[in-house]
Amino acid sequence: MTDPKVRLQPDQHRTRLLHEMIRIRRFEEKCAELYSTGKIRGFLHLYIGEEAVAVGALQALSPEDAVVATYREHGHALARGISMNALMAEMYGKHEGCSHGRGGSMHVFDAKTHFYGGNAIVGGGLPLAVGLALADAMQRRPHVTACFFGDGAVAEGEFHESMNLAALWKLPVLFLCENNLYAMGTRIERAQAQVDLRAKAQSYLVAAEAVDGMDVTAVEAATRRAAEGIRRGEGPKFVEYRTYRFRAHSMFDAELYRDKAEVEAWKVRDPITTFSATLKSGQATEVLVKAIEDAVAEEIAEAVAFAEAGTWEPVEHLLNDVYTPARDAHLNPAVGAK
Amino acid sequence: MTDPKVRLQPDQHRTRLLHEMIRIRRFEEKCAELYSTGKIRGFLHLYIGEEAVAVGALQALSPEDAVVATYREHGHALARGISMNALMAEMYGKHEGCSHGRGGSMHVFDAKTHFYGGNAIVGGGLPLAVGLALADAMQRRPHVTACFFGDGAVAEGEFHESMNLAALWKLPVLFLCENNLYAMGTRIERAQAQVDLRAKAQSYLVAAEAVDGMDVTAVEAATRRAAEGIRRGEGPKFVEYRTYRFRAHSMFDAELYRDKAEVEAWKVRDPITTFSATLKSGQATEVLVKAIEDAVAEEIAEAVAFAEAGTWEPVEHLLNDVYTPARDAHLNPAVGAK
Amino acid sequence: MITTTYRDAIRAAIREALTKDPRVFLMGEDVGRYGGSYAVSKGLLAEFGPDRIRDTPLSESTFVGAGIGAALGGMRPIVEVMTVNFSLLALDQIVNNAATIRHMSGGQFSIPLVIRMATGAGRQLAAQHAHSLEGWYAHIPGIRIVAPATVEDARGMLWTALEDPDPVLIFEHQTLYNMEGSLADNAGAVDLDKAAVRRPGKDVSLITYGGTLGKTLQAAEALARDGIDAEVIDLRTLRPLDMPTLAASVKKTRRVVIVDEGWRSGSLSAEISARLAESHFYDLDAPIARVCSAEVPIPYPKHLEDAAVPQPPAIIAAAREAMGRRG
Amino acid sequence: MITTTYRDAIRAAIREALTKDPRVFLMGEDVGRYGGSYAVSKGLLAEFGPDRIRDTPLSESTFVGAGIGAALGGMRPIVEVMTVNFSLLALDQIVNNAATIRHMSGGQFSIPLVIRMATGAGRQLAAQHAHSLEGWYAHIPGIRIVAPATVEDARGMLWTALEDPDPVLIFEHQTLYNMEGSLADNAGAVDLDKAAVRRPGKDVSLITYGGTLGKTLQAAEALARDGIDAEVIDLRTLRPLDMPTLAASVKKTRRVVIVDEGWRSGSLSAEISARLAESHFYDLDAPIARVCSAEVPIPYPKHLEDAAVPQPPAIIAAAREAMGRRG
Ligand SMILES: Cc1ncc(C[n+]2csc(CCOP(=O)(O)OP(=O)(O)O)c2C)c(N)n1
Ligand SMILES: Cc1ncc(C[n+]2csc(CCOP(=O)(O)OP(=O)(O)O)c2C)c(N)n1
Ligand SMILES: [Mg+2]
Ligand SMILES: [Mg+2]
Repeated sequence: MTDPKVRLQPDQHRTRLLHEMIRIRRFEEKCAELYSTGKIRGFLHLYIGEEAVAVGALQALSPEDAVVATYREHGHALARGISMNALMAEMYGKHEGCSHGRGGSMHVFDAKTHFYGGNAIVGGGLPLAVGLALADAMQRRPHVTACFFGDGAVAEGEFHESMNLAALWKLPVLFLCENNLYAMGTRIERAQAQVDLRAKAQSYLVAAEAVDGMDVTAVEAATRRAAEGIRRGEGPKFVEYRTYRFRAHSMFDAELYRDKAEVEAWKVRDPITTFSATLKSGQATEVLVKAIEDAVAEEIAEAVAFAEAGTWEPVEHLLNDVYTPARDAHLNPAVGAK
Repeated sequence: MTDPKVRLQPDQHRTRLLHEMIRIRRFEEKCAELYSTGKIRGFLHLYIGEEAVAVGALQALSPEDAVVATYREHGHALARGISMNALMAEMYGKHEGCSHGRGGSMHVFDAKTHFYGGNAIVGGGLPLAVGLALADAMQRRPHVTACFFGDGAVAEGEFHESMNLAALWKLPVLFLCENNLYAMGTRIERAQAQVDLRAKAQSYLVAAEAVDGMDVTAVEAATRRAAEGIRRGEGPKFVEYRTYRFRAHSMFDAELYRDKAEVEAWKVRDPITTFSATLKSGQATEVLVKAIEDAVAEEIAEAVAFAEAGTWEPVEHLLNDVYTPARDAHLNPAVGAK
Repeated sequence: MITTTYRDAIRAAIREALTKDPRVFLMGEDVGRYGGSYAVSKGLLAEFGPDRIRDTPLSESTFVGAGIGAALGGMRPIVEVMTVNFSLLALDQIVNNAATIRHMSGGQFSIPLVIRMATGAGRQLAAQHAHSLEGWYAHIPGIRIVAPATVEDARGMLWTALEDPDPVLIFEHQTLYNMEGSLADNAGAVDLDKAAVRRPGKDVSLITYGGTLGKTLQAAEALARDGIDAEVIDLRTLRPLDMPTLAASVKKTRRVVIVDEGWRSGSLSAEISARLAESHFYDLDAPIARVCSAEVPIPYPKHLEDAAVPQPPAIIAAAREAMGRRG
Repeated sequence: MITTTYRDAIRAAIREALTKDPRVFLMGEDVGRYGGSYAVSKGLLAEFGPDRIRDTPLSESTFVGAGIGAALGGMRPIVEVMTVNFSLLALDQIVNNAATIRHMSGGQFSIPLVIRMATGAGRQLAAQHAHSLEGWYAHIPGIRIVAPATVEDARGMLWTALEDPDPVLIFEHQTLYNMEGSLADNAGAVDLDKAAVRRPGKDVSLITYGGTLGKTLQAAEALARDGIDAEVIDLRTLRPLDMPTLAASVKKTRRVVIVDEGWRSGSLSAEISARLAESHFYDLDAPIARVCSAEVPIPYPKHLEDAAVPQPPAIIAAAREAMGRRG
């Protein structure tokens, strides 16, 4: 779902995947830079290293499908097609942001792309996804709700309750677990008695598959299989992506809990470099990557300019958007109105 | 753990089991009667039909072990050795009750027998049991914490979190699931995507066994196996008792959700009649049962008299037991004191 | 006019909503086959089927969160949390999602969700089954809190709540379900914005809601026999509070007693007292008095439960004291 | 005297407790290898080992409940819930078990449990990470609520909390961790019963706690330059409230402004206002004023977050108004 104007060789799906991953990578590198200059504040959770998951997985969705994400959702937002301008403006807290600046990095929302947030309560999005899928099922809509969550979220009671309810009611929920081995500083072995997360999904009779989360094509294939099964009416599916976070958990993390060596070992499997290596050979790839990098650099520069030019919501508006004013009645036509 | 004075043929374990089950059955029948006359109020959840579970399971515990129960805990309380007098007085709300009347039917507590309640929040006792077991483990005490809960509780997030934490930390928790097929009016098929509850326990790598909950000797054997495994340091165990509630969920339940035929079919497997049938033959059994019934009738009559003679806590004491007064400092010797 | 009960009035309201709007459905523990733990939804499963009358597993956090998601997805869910005591398990979903998503999304998404729950003490259900937390919930921005105290409001509040684009929590006091009252044959939706003067009076304002309205009206009758003409106000909606109606009463009576079944410290009565003292400091002839629950988990025995929650004698005494009557 | 930070003072208190009493242990998310999300427990894992510094899975309800169980089993757990925002997931365990078991058991069991959590806004963490619910928790009988606002209290409150036989919740405002202050070399346990007069004054009482103490003291200095001598009181313990100290101040100043970072409606400020108006109606020369957070989920942008929570100018304005100063 690349912004058309920067899309290269639209006919080439693999090129698009590479382009998407590079967009996310460079966008977040810019965010980290902007964080150090104070343009972006609050919590900033980078997705760097995990780009293949959002990019590959979201290929399986149609525009009408819903997405529920986490506080580490820049990658999901961009891959889903939220404009980089709107996302960057949100990072700044400007009124032109996709959440009009109220949410910031952890609360990216976008009605157009059915992107239901950015949730900063670990596991908090799982019940929402079950409900969105229930609404689709009750209205006989053929959509799927994709719910991203991490390995850490699997320990929360909401995971158990949501898997069971979705399975019990055969709801079209695509449970997408980003297993990057750590929940902040807690490695999965110290959080889960059973570290094979598929076994948990199967205990609700939910079909589960694990896939290399550093391989964008493998991610896409596995997620498409799961989504198609759901569209065939087979009920919820669980996909585990084995991936890794290259950066600190947030900008406050000293990373006392893992060795550099482990990080370096995973960096060798960088989803972008490994994938581009499979594309063409030598020169040609370099040319292609260069073209993508240039386009992305331009898009980012534009997004920063857009965010910089954005406006601060007047303080007088502080109490807006706590309750729905009459002017937004269209959001909820009077009950009974069809 | 029968009150000594009413114990018959103490050498005969099987007789004791029968006696315990009959005590519970008759005690609750009396409670139902007292409920209709208004002596007992609030919620009253009868265990009738499930007696073999509490009686058989608690044989596996030593006096120092801990018990965490549910709001359907009269059976657990009596089988654990809480005196019928104190229990009946609690049903009345008298100050002589085991919880001094503050708790009533759903909140039976008893420090002497390490009985940590009677919890009226479904699943609410599971985390407590994990903590009690953690305290034993950290203090290198060889005890087991037995935690009773129903099939309905398995759907709560607390089940998931507690199973995982107990398994992760290899804590001595005996998870005892009383699967009576219903959570109020909701049959297990309408609450659980996976109705074989052992599969859930196994998804945390917790060893699980299911046993006929209407057969007191099978219950005892399975529970002893589990408890011994825990004492050998194998970590938590899960035992599922397949049983059935003969009476309504509570005194307010019209039982619209199940047919009489199903109830009658289960009554054929009444844990008391089926077990007494295995004891001796014909006459001899009749004599034995008659003797037990007489002893129990006497014990119940005494318990009712005790409760009737009990006193109401003065209204001036209303605010007692919200915070720990100095007089109870011994409950919590100043930190550091050994 | 027809005579009906609080329970039947709520059922009639649910039935009407299900009939009028295909987006409405009822979800919760035992709302279907069991008929609702207070028999409110009895018969609805047979009438509307399992797609719209949904029995859920014991998973409060998730079925409440699923209600939020279903509302986002265009449905109009009525989620029944059996009692307020169990709603604590769903509090994260209510506070961090239902009350907050509209704001975090910059107004892109509203949550037209209705959550019903039984509340209160009075049936000897003891400490874990007798909370009165509706006033506590009223602290949360982004949600509306209502408490029907009459058969008419039991019948009429649900529809209005469903028309509200934002989450509405309806607290039904468990001692009221059997209460009888009469309804106009065409009784329907009622407003949720105004408090109601249930008994006009000129000497002292007795402000209450929900389960304590009846006791407060009894107290007012007793006071009348004693020559004290009490005005009784039923808040109806606990968030937002209808301050104009309260202000008008205070200006008239210059004396206030607030009756609230919540534990005294931090109860809604404190907020009302603080606001009236801020806005009408110079109109008050006596300190604002509060009659609340004692600060103790509710005990099981009847005499202690009765002593723990507001009763007419305490209301009468507080009103007499506000009037400067002694003894 | 030594100079230290609020964060280091808390760590010193935890270390002392672990050293003095073998029954004490620390449990929570990332308290071990990560060093605590606010670096409070940094180094403790290496010093005390994984048996006493326990990293838990993300399971708030269960590790809080396990803390309750461990307390019942004779331990003295310090449970860290990373922030108050996540504590809503554990609220059932706190309200229905920790606060209630002593009562339900007729006094047979006490729960000597300490729960620590970070609270408050001020770091642009947005709506789900900026709640100030400590005053809300103060509604619950059976627990004690404390809020250290100084380095001395950060150092001293923990030990006293551990000696309390009942559950104590300690709320650490997330903007205070880096605050520096000086401590006596032998600094140790402090009482938890009395509020503290942080600045004596005669004209108006500014009552606050936790994260807003600093802003209130700043306001008091500004007021002093304006000829208004404000007394600043730090509640320290939010439940139970030390009414005698507040009463003495009110008798002296006859004017009160309460500063509370909680959302205004139903905040602790309402309870304090209501109580003072009940007991000192005739001593007050002006309406009691409240400076609280706006009733909005906390927005991300700095200018809006600042506007949402109490700031010195609003405190100054409220105090001037209480003094009858205009403009
Ligand atoms: C309920 C809750 N508890 C704790 C936190 C603090 N926290 C934020 S992210 C995080 C780790 C989550 O790990 P995981 O689910 O694996 O996602 P990842 O960060 O690895 O993408 C924690 C503990 C939170 N936000 N919500
Ligand atoms: C958290 C919570 N939700 C709902 C209830 C109401 N309730 C009481 S018992 C019960 C059914 C529990 O079923 P199960 O766990 O199978 O135990 P059983 O009653 O069959 O022994 C329900 C829904 C409750 N007490 N607690
Ligand atoms: Mg992770
Ligand atoms: Mg059951």
